[in-house]
Amino acid sequence: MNTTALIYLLTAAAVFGIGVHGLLQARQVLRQLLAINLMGGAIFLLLITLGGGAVGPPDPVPQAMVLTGIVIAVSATAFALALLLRLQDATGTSELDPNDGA
Amino acid sequence: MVHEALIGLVFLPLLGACLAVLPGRFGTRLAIVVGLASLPFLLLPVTLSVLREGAWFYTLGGWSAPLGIRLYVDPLALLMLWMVALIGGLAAAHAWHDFRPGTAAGERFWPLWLLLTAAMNGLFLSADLFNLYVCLELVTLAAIPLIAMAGSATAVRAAMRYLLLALLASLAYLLGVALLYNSSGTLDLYLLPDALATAPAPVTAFALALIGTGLLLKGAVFPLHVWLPQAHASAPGPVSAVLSALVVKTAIYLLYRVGLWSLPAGLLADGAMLLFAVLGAGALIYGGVLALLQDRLKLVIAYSTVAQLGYLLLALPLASLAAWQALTYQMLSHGLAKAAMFLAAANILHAIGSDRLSDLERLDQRTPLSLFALAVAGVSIMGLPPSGGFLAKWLLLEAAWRGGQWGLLSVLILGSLLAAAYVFRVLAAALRREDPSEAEDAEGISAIGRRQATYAMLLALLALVTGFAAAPILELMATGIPPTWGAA
Amino acid sequence: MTLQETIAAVLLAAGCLFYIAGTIGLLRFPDVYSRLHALTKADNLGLLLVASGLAVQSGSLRIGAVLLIVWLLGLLAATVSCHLIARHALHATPPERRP
Amino acid sequence: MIEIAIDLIIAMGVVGLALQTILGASVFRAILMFIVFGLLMAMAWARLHAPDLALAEAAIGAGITGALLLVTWRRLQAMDGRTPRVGIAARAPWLSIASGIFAAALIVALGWVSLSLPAEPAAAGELAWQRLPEVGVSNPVTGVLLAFRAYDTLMEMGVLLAAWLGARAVASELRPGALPGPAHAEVPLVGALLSLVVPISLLVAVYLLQAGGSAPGGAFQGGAVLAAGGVLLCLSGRLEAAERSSITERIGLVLGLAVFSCIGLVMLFMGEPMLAMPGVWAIYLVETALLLSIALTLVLLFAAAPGLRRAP
Repeated sequence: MNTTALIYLLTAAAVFGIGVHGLLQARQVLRQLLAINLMGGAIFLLLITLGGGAVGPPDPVPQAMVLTGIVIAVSATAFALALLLRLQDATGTSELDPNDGA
Repeated sequence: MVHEALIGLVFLPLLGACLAVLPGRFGTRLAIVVGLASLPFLLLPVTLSVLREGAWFYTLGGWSAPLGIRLYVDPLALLMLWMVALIGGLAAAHAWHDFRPGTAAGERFWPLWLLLTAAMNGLFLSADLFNLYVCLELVTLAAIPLIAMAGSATAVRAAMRYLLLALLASLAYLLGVALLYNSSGTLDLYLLPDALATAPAPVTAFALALIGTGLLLKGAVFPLHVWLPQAHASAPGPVSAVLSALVVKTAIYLLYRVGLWSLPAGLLADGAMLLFAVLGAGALIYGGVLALLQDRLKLVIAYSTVAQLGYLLLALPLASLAAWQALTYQMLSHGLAKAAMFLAAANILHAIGSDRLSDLERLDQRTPLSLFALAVAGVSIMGLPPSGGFLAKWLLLEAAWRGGQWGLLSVLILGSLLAAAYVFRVLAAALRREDPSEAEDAEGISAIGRRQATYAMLLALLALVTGFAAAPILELMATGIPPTWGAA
Repeated sequence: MTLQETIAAVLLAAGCLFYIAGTIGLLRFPDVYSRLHALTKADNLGLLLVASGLAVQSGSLRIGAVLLIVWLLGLLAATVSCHLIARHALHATPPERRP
Repeated sequence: MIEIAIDLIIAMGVVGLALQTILGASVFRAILMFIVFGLLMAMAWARLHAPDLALAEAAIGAGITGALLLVTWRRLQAMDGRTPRVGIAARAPWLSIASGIFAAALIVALGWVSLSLPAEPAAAGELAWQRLPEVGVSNPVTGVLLAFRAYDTLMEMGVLLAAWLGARAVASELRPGALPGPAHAEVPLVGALLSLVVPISLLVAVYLLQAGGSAPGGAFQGGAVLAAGGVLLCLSGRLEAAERSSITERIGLVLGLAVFSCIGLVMLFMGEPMLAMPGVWAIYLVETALLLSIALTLVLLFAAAPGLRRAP
């Protein structure tokens, strides 16, 4: 395995784990959304590195998948932020109480 | 002609959504006709072709797999598509009155509804793992605003929780797909088994575990169901109906596709099926007990969904023809019955202003039609003859009996008893008479109330009729048995 | 190493030096205004040096022109954002505490 | 050697910024860290020979997402009247520890699994290179997006449309006056900047679109750059929220999806497979429609409004 690929694969794994941790323990929805976006970024990095980006022009199929993924991520984030504003407006807080509704 | 019909199943609702975004009442009405009313007519030729020639692929853009994306239509996909067309259609008819085209609410509602329909149809047809990810996201992003449109603080909170968990689930799925793509070199579901035969086993196992976890979370399978009850209970009536009858099933459907079509048979598959069965048993009992403890009608129905989804996983280790027929029939009959119950509950909520069980007394006088729909659908949920639910559960029992699975048999019986308990509890509450005076029919007064009650009634009757007219459906399903089970 | 490469290397190194100076200023200076002062002045010059270093290295007039545009746009953005940050900082402090 | 050093610096930066994003003392700080994370990711894409992604990440991942996050944070603050709670409010100490252990285990498993895979193009990717000449563009990413996997791109436009529809549906339920209006004082320099930057963003968008066939670029990157120009116009108060979307805006929102589907359907009824592209001109036509829809949708999402109008 090429060193560049090794570096970025480990980076992707680390960022994914950091995102999972952030998502599980954050209370504010904005922070949870940041964590979800971090996880998405990590998956994209993994896809491109595994696609051979470290040695030459990477596999174009994962590149297209990542481009699609980036647009989906921004769409989901934008809708989540609109819903968050509504949450703040309806409940007076931008957090989700872990104990209600479950 | 049949290719055009297949494409239309996805693209007519999609174009309908575009049309509904444009201003004016006329555009929305046309969009509903083009995007929703057309679906049964498109499905007819497709169904006939599958009956005649069996399952087939359609290659989009002429770029054959593994480079391009294929659509695949087989009996299981057909069943789901018919459910979208019928249940979605009747729920849309119900929604027509609450979200009239031309009103501000209608203008917001219909484009999302049409996109949701297109996304579900796309998902049931797609044969490509990444395309399925895009479809899953479209389903999520179209469904969640519809929940939040109920407007209450509870609904907004439930929508937010659902959204965060659904995004997490999609990411788990996507990570699994990323690993699978690299280890197998293809994204096509049906090329995967061969491609995976040479792939390193730990990678395959890890990737499939990620995909499975994501789908179990999206499918609200116990113990990952926490988001479902509030989300389904607080949404507007027709939205609750499609969420419970169709949207959660998208994840279960994908679980079948990945687990039964793409997974190479072997130790991994056996272990996964056993795990699914355990989770299904947990769902059946936990959901049943919690449904029994709720004091709001819509929450009872929502927890009943958690329980009934358990059946869809419970029989997976049996891997027999009877089990397959039972699973698919449960998919159909639960969809019909649950949609009927949610529509009836919405009518009751609308007519008497509350869905607390303590407020439900004398419903036989106040909302007779909706109560009748609720009761008939309840018969199917409990699994009493002569309903579709009975047939599904009977087939399951028979399969478990033949397979000598006594544990499974007892769980099935316990699940049915719990279902009977919570349905009877609702009916008992609805038939109470604390005040001897006559109450007036709150539902029959308005034409809209009558019509909305009819849609619930129609769905409930369909759930009942599927108990009689089962033979052709079961035969069709038998031809679509997953390849890993066909050998068994 | 040819003359062209040497000039490019010197320019790039000098540019990096300016960037480092600007960053140290950002980290070490006490208030918003002096930080902005360090950042914009040093970084704009740093960007110019790096851009000209790259232009010399490429030896192509077209790339040089593109790099010039990059520098001009960077300059424009830095000017306006610096102005806005300073303005915001000024409005955020009460009049008696303004420098 | 020096390349490895650069990779290491980028990787450490990416991981450090990700940590800062989830641990940042305030939400505002966390958002800033995330934006810088996006910029550094763009550098990682450049190092990984994926310039298309570097452009998209900088413009969409860091730029538009960052702007959306910041403006929402500001709106939340204004609605709330107090700053969001400072510090990471853990739910329970044991949960935090458990999630840390879980995340660490996940990192190890994911790292181990991904290292056992070959880091080279897969079978589908090889095919994409081989059959690229049949499409008529030379940028393979554009080929995959607009030909081989055009269906994904089309569905993705549905996702973007759903996001806007969803945002509109929930935003219209807000109490009247809940969203604070913009508070900009007229700054002379900003006008000068806008008169330069907005035309440039249009120019760059058109350039990226036409370059996308043979070089890095395309509808998504171009759309995001154009959207950035629109965001600036909103921020400076040149454009303000309207209560309803105009017919032009509605057409613009669905243009990408509609043109793409219609070309596909026309081909279907001419006896070709669905979504077969009749030529390179069709790819550019579709891309132009996509670019306009993407830019408009992103600007409207930023403004959190059904429509926009010119400020008086």
